Amino acid sequence: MIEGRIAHSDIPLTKDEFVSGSMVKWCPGCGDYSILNCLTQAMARTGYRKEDILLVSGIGCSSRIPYYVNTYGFHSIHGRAAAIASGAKSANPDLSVWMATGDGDCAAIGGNHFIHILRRNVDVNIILFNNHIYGLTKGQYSPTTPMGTVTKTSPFGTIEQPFNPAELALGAGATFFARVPDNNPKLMTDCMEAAAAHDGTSVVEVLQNCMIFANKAHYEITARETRDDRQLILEDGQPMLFGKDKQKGLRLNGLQLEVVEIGKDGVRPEDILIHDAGHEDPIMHMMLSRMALPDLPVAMGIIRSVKQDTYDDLLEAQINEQKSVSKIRCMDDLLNSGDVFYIS
Amino acid sequence: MIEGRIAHSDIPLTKDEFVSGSMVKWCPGCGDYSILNCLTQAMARTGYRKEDILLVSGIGCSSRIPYYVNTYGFHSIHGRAAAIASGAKSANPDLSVWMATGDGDCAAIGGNHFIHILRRNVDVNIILFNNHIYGLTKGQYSPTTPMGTVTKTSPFGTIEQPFNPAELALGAGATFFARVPDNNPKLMTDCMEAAAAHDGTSVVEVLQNCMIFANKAHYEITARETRDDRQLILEDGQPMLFGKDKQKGLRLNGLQLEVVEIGKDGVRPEDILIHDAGHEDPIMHMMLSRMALPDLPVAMGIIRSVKQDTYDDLLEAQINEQKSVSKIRCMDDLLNSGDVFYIS
Amino acid sequence: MSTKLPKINLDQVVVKFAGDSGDGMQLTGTLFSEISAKDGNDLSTFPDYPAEIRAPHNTVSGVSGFQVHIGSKRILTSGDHCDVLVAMNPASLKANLKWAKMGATLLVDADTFVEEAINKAGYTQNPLGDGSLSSYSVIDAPITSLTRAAVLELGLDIKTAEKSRNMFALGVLLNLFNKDLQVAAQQVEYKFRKKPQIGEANKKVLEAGWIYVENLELISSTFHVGKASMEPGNYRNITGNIATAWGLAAAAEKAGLQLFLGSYPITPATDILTELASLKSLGIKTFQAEDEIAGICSAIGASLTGSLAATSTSGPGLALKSEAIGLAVMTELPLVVVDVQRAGPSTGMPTKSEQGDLLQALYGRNGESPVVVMAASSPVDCFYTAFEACRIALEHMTPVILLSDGYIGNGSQLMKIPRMADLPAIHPPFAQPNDPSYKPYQRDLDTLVRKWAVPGTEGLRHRLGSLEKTDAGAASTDPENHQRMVKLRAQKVQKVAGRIPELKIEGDPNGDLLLISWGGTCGAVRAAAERLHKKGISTGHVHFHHIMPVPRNTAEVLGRFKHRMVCELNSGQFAGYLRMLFPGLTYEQYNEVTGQPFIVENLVNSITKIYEKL
Amino acid sequence: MSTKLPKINLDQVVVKFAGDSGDGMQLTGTLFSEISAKDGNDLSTFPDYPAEIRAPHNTVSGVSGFQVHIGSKRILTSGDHCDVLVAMNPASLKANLKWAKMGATLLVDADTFVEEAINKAGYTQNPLGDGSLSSYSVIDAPITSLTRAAVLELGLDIKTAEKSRNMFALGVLLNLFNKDLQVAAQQVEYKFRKKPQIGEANKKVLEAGWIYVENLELISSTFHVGKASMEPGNYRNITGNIATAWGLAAAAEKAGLQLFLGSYPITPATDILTELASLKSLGIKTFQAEDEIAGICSAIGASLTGSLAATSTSGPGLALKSEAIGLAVMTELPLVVVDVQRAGPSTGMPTKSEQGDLLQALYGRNGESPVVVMAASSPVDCFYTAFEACRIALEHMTPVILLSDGYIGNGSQLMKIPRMADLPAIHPPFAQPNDPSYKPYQRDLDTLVRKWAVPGTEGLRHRLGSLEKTDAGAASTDPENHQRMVKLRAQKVQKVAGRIPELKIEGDPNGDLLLISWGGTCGAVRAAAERLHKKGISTGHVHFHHIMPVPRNTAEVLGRFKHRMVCELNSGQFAGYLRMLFPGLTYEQYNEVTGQPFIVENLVNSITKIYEKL
Ligand SMILES: Cc1ncc(C[n+]2csc(CCOP(=O)(O)OP(=O)(O)O)c2C)c(N)n1
Ligand SMILES: Cc1ncc(C[n+]2csc(CCOP(=O)(O)OP(=O)(O)O)c2C)c(N)n1
Ligand code: SF4
Ligand code: SF4
Ligand SMILES: [Mg+2]
Ligand SMILES: [Mg+2]
Repeated sequence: MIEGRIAHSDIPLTKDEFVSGSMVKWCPGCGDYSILNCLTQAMARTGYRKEDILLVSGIGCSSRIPYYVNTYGFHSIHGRAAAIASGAKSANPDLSVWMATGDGDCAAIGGNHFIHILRRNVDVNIILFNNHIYGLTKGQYSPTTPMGTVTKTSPFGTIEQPFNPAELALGAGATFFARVPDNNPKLMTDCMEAAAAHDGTSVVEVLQNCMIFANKAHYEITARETRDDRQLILEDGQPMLFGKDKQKGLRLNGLQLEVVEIGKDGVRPEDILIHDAGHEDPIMHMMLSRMALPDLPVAMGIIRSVKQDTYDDLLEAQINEQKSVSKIRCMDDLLNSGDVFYIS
Repeated sequence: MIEGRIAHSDIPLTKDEFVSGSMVKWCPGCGDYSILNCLTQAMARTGYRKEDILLVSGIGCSSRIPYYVNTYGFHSIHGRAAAIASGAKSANPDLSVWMATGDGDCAAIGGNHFIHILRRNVDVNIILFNNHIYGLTKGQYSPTTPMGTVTKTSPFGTIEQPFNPAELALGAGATFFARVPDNNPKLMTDCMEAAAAHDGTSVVEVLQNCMIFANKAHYEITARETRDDRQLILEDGQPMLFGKDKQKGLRLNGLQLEVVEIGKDGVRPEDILIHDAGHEDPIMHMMLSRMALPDLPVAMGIIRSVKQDTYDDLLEAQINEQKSVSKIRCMDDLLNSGDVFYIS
Repeated sequence: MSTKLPKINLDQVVVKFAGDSGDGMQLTGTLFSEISAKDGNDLSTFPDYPAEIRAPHNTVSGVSGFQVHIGSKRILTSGDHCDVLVAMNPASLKANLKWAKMGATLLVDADTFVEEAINKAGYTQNPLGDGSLSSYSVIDAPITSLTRAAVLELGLDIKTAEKSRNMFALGVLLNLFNKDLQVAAQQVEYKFRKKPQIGEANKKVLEAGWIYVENLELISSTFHVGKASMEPGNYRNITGNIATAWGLAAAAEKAGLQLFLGSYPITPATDILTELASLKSLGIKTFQAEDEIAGICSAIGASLTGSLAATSTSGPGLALKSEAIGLAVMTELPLVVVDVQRAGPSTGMPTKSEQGDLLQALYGRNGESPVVVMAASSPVDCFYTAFEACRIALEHMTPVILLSDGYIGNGSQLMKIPRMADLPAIHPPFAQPNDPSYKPYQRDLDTLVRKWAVPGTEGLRHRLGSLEKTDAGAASTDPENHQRMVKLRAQKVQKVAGRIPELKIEGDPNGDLLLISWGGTCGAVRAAAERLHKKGISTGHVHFHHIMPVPRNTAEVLGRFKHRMVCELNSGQFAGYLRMLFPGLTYEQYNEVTGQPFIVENLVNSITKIYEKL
Repeated sequence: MSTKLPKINLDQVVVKFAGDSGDGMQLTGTLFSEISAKDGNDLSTFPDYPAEIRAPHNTVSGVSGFQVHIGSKRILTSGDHCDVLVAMNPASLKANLKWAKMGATLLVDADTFVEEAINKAGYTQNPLGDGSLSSYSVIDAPITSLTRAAVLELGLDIKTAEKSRNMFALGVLLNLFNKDLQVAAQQVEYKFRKKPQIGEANKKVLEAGWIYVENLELISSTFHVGKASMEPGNYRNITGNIATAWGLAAAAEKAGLQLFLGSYPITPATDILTELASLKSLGIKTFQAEDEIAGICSAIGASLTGSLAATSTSGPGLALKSEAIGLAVMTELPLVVVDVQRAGPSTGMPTKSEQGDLLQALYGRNGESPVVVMAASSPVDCFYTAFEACRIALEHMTPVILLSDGYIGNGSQLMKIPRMADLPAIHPPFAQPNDPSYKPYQRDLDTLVRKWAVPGTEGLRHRLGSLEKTDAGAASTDPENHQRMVKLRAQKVQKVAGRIPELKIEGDPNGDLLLISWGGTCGAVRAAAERLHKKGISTGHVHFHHIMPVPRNTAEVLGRFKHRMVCELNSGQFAGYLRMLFPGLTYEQYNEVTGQPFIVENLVNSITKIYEKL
C-alpha cells in the first residue's frame, strides 16, 4: 500500500470511541466479547480515522460484530464476506478493510472466497472466530470440528477430518497468518495490530469458546493452568521458547520439530530455533502451523508475515500505467477510436 | 474400501473397450487426447466392470471427456463435479467413481468442493486437466495462470498469484497427489492406476497443453529435449534422481531442497534423499510440490499417497453400527417410538 | 385436590409461555402440549423465538415464546390471542400483553419485577402496581423464591435451582387446567432421564407450582378442556420438520431405496437434517455439505447412483441451489428439494415465517426449467406431503420442490400414527439390465417419463449431462430437437396433474366467496372461512397442496364462485400465478408480510371489509 | 474494372459465410460488414458458431457461420434466408443450404469437395456434380489452390498460406457487390497490423478473389446495394456486448464515478468483461472473480464503497447470483446485473440465444425481492440501455437487471457515434458529510430512495446488512416494520415508472392486432408487423424496454387493440407476466424455443394463421 493512502486521524483515538454502543447480543460468557474488545483496541491503535475503516462480515454469531463497532460496517450474507471485502478494497483502496467471519462462514460456505482472497493477496484484515461449531444455527459441526465430535448433526460423532485453517491458508498462498486464544487479549490485540499493518491479506485465527454448543473446545490448549506448557507464543527473531520459565524450546530434527528442555541432555539456548515470520519459503511456517498436542505445543502469535505485492496495489499501478500510455482518456476518445467512418 | 466391494470383470478388459466411439471434439493437437488415452488404459487396468465405473465431470473442454469413455458418465455443471462425485460415492460405494475437471472448473468456481472432498477423503479419483487457461470459453486466465500472463481478460498481464494445485491440495489434507506432463503417457497411466487403487480422494494433475489459448504453457517443463533435466520423476522408496543419466539428485540442506550431482563435490549416491510417498507428515511432500524451475526440477509422479479412513467407509461403518445397536429397524418402529399415546 | 374450586368447561384455550431465551419456554410449552395431548385434547403449537442464541437478558428482543392451542374440537391453528399468558419477567409481559385477550389470565413471576428489569423491559413504572393490568386476571406468584424454596433440600446451587422456574409455571397451569399431576411428573422424569438429579429438582418445582394453586385464594375457578373427538388410535405430537424428515424416510422404505439427504444447516430447516442424521439405523445417509450448492449436488450424485435423494434448506439456500435444480431438470433425475420458508428478502428475519418463496420455487432458474412444486399445509401434513413429493419425484423422474415454512416446520400437531402398510406403494421406472433398446431420454408414451438406468446396471452405460440432448443422449444444438425437448419437459411435469387428487371445496361448494390458500396457512384460512360463513357470507375454502401442476379441476372450482380471495403471507405471489394460469377470472387478495402467521380474527375482519366493497 | 458486367440494384441482401471453425468465417463476415458500412449500407450481423473451440474438421457440427444483412433501407434484423451463401467445405454447404433462398448464389471451394470430406459431411455423392444444386447459381471456385498460388511468391508454408482462403471468398464477394477493393485492402491491412507478413498474404489473396470474378464467365451480373439514407455523422460497427460495456463505462464517466465490474467468464457474456478489462486507461476496474457469486459480491463491495458497480453473466450465472441480488435489494445499493441470455435450461446450448431468463430475473430470489428489470432491443440499443440501467441503479439506489441475449450480444449494427455531452446527467443521491439527521433507510418522500453514505464520509458511520432493518438501520423483527419495509422496497421500484418513457406504438396506433415484444426480438417483430400491415391486417407493434416496472401507459396501450399477440423466444414468460399485471385483457402468444432468432417470414406466416382463427 502506498504510504499515507489511508488517512490518519488528527487526534489519537481510544478504544472506547470504536464501540458503537449497540446492545451486544452474544451469550453471556461467549468468547466473542473478548474479540470485540481487542478489535476495537487494535483499530484505535492503527490511528486511522473511524470513517475510513470498513468492517465486513458474513452470517453467524461472530458476524454480528459490525453492529458493535463504531466504523462503517456491512453484515452481509453467509460465506461471502471475503468476496465483498475484496471488491470493497480493490474498488476503494483508501479504506482500511477488515473482515469478521466464523469457522462455518469462512471455511464451509465461504471456503472458496477465503482461498482466493489469500491467493490474490488483497489488503484485507480477516478475523476468523474459530469455535469449532456453527453457533448461530445452534450447534452443528463445522469444517474445523475435530474428528469424532458429537454435535446435533453428528449424533454418532463426525466422520470428517477437520481443516487446520493455518495449513489451508498457507496452501492457498497466505502472506500473513496469526493464531491466538480468546483469553490472551494482549497477544490478540498485538496480532490484530500487526495484521492491520501488513500489506495484503492477513488472517488472525482466534480460538474462540462457544459456551453453549462447544464449550471448552479449546480448553486443552487455552486453560490458564496449563497454557504455558501447551502454547508456544511466537516472537519474530526470537528463539521459540515456552513453558513457565521459558525453559522448553523447539529444535529441528530432520524435518521434524521436537521439544527440548534447555539444560537437559546438553541442550543450549543457541540450539533453539529462531522464529522467522518473514521467511518467504513457507515450509517452517507450515510445520509450526501443524504443531499439535500432546507431543508439541500449539503455535500462537504471528506464524507468517511476508511481503508480497497486493492485488489492490497492482491494480492501481496497472491503471496508472495505462492512463499514462493510452490515447483513450475519456469516453469520447473511445467512441471515436478505431474504425470510424463518416456517412453523409 | 472393503476389498471386493467393487465387482471385477470376469474377463480382462482392454483399453479399446473403454472408448465410447463418440466423435471427439477437441482441437487437433490438444493435450486432452493423451489424457483420454491414458484414462481408458488405466480404467482397463483396474479390472472393474465397465458398468461399475462412473465418470463425473464439470464444464470445460476437459469436462467433455465422459462422452468419450465407455462407462457411465455425467457431464454436470461448472465447478460442481466434486460435490456430485462425493454424493455419488457416499451413496453408492459399489461404484468406482472418477472425476474429470479443468483448472478453472476445479480451482476457480469449484475450489470449495475441491478442498472439501480432499478434507473428507471421499474415495474419488480426480483427473485435473491443468492447462493454465479457460479453454472452452476461449482464453481467459485461470487460478493457475502464472502471474503476468497476457490473456483475453488480462490484456496487460495478470496481477494474481496462481495456486499451485499440489500445495492447495496438501493444505486441505489431501491423501494422494500425483503430477504428470501430458506427454508422458506411461507415467500418466501408472499414476492413474495408482490413484484408482488408493482408498480416498486421489488427484492426478496433468500439465496439459491447450494449443489454442495457452500453447506451450508448460513447455519449459515438458519439452522433450530438456525434460530429463527439468523433471524429477518420483518413485516411492527410491532416491530422487534426475537428469539424462540420473546423475543429479536432491539433497536436504536445512529446510531447503538443493540439487546436487553425484560424484561432484564429494556427493555420494547415499546422500540423495529417498522418496517416501507414504509418509504421514506432509512437510516433505509440500517441499516437493513447491519445487520450481529454474533452481529445482519439477516433481512428477506420485508426490503423496497415505492411508487414511475414507468418508464413505466411515459412513457405512456408522450405519452398520447403528443397525446393530438401535431398536429402530424400520419406519413402523420409528413412528411408534418414544412418546406415543392411545386416544380412544 | 383441586375439587374445591369450580371447573369451567371450555372447548378451546390458547396458552402462551413467554420468558427470557434461557428460561426454558420451549420445553415448558412442549410439555404442556404433550400432557394435554395425553389428556385427549387436540392441539397445535407455535414456537416464536429470537434469532440470537441467548439474546440479552431481560430485554424485549430476548423474549422467547411458545404458544399452545388446545381444544376439545378440531384445532386448525396455533391460535390468535391467548387466554392465558405466562410471563417469566417484565420484558415477556411487555412483549406479549398485546397478544392476550381482554380478561385473560396472566401468570407472572413477581420476583422478577424489580426496578432494573422493569426499566430494561421499557416500562416506566411497575405494571403490577400501577393498575394497568386491571382488566386481566393476574396471578403474580413469587416464582423464583418459591422455586428456590422447593429445591432447598436437594442442595443445588442457586443457578441450577433457578433453572427449573419454568416448572413452577407449568405446575400452576396444569392445575388451572385440571391436568393430571402424575402424568406430568412422569413426562418430566422422561425428559430428564439422562440427568436424574435435575429431573428430581424439576419434579419438585412442578409439584410446588401445582400446590400453589391449591392454596391460592386469588383463583376463583379452574378450567377444563374436554377430550377432542378424535379417531381412536395411537397418536404422537410431532413438529412439521420431524414429520418432513419421516415422510422422506417412509418414502425411501416404501420404494425400497436408500434415503440420501445432502444439506447445509439453515434456520428453520436444520431440524430435518438433524433428525435424519440420527436415523442411521434405517440405513439413511446424511451428508452435511460445505454449502447449499454442494448439498444439492451431492444429492444429485446420489440420485444418479440410485438413491432416493433429497436436499433441505430455506429461502437463501434455495436461491443458491437454483443452478443445480436446473441440472436435475435437464438430466431428469428424481430429487426432492425441501424449502422451509422464512421471512425474506435476503437473510431477512431467519426465525420468522413467510410464504415468500413461491415464485422462486416456480421460476428461479435459467431457461425453461419446469419442476413439480408442492406445499405442506400443517405439521402433520408435512409427513404426507414429503412422502408424496418423493413418490412423484421417483415415479415421474423429476425434481420436486416441497414448500414448508417456519411456522409449520417448528409448530407441532397431534399425528395419528400411520401404518407403513397403508401408505401407497412407490415404483420407480428402473430400466431393465441389457435392454437393447434403452435410450436415456426415451419416454413412456403416456407419462413422458424416461427410464432410470442406475450405474452398475449391466448393458445400459450412457452419459447424462447439462447440455441439451437427443433421445439417445447425444449433446445437440439442433433447433427442432431443442424445441421438442423443452416441450416434453414441460408436458412431463404437467402430466403429474393426472395422478394428483382434485381440489376439494370445504364449506359452501359454490357460494359467493371462495377463500384460496396454499401452504401453511390452511388452518387459519379454513377457520376464517368457517367464521365468515357463520357471519352470513356464503363462503367456501379451497386449499392447494399442488402448485405445479395444479389439480385438474382447478379452473372449474375457481369458476364456481362469484368472488375469489387469495390469502397469502406474501405480497400476492399465488394470486399472480393464478392470474397467469386462469386469466379469465378476477382474484381479490389478502396479504400480510409481517413474519407472523395469520390471526384468524384479522383475516375475518379484513376479508369482510374487502368483501363488502366488492 | 468490373464495369463490363451489368449491375443489379438491390435494396437489401443477406450474405452468409460458412466454414469450418478454423476457417476464419467470423473475421470474413466482420470485414464484409465493415466494408459495406463504409460504403454507406445499413447492416445487422449474426455470428452462429458451435460450442467447441475447434469442432471436428469437416463435420456439420463443426460449422461456424456469420450472417450479414446489408441494405439501402433501415435494417431491422440479421435477415432470414440468404441471397448469397459462402460454403468453404462440403459440411458448410450441407449445414446451410436450407438457409439459402431459392436461386441464391452459392460460392463454394471446389477443392474441398473430395470424397472424404463429402462423406464426413453426410453426403452420399458430390453435390457439385449430382445436379442437386441446379436451382442455385453456383460459383465453384478452386479456392484452396488459387489461394496457394496467390501467395506462392511470399514463401509461406502451406498451412499459413491456406489460412487466408477466407480472403479469397471475401474478394469474390466484394467484387460481386461492387465494393471498393482499395477500402477492403486497407481494412485487411489494419486488421493484421500486428502481423504485417500475414497481412500481406491476406491482401494478395483478397485481390486474387477479386480478380477471379473479373475473369469469370459464370457470373452474368453483379449487384449493387445503395447507400442507406442515414442521419449523417460518424458511425461505427459495434456488437451488443461491446456496446453494453461502453454503456456502463459512459454512465460511470457521466456520474463521475469509477466503474467496477466483478465478473466470471461465461458464453455469451464474456466479451463485456474482456472489453472492460482493456479499458484501464479510463480508470475502469475489472475483477475476474473465482465464480459468479464472488463476481456479484465483489461488485456489491465496490458499490458499498462508492463505485458504479456491475456484474455480467449469462443464465446459469444469474441463477448463482440470486442470493446476492437479494443482499443488494435489502441493502438498497446500486448495482447493474447484466444477463446475456442463452438457451437453457441448465448449461443448455451455450452458444445459442433465447429469452428464457425473464421470470428468473423478475422472481429468482427468496422472499419479496423486487428489482428493476430492463431489456436491450438491439446491438446498438445495448449501449443506451446499459447507460440507462446505470442511471436508474444510481439514482434510485437499486439493483437493476439488464437482459441482453446471445443474438444481440454477438450480433453487430452500425452505431451513430454519440457525443458524451448529449447523454443525460447522472446524479447519485449522496448523503452530506456530517448530516446530523442521516439515517441509512430514511427515504426521499417522492422517490422513496435512501441516501448513499459511502465509507470515508465523515460523520455518517453506519452498518448495513442483510437482516430486516428499521429506518435507523437497526436489525428488527418487528412485524409492522417488516410489512412497511417490504412495501417500501416494492414501491421504490414501482416509482421508477415515473421517469421512464412511455410506450410508443409503431404502425397502426389502435388497430386489430398489437404485436408485443421485449428484448432482442424487436427488429424481427417490427419487421413482421410491417409486413402484416402490408398484407392487410391492421397491425401495431409495441416493444418493452422496461419490464419492471412497465411504462405508465402500458394498460392504456394494450387496451387499444382488439387482439394482443406476445412474441417471444421462450414458452410465454412475458405473456404470463402481462396476464399477472393486466389481468383484464386476453393475450395470444407466439413462441419459439429453438435457440435461433425469429425468422420474419415464419413470424408473419404463423401470426397470420393464429390471427385468422381468432
Ligand atoms: C445461505 C445461507 N446458508 C445457511 C445459513 C445459516 N447459517 C447462518 S450462520 C451459519 C453458521 C454459523 O457458524 P459460524 O460461521 O462458525 O459462526 P458462529 O455462529 O459459530 O460464530 C449458518 C449455517 C444462512 N444464513 N445463509
Ligand atoms: C455457472 C457457469 N459459469 C461459467 C460457465 C462458463 N464456463 C464454461 S467452461 C469454463 C472454464 C473452463 O476452463 P477449465 O475448467 O480450465 O477447462 P478447460 O476448458 O480449460 O479444459 C467457464 C468459465 C459455465 N458454463 N457455467
Ligand atoms: S451460541 Fe456460542 S458463539 Fe454464539 S453467542 Fe452464544 S456462546 Fe457465543
Ligand atoms: S481450446 Fe485448448 S483445451 Fe480446449 S480443446 Fe482446444 S486445445 Fe484443447
Ligand atoms: Mg463457528
Ligand atoms: Mg483449463
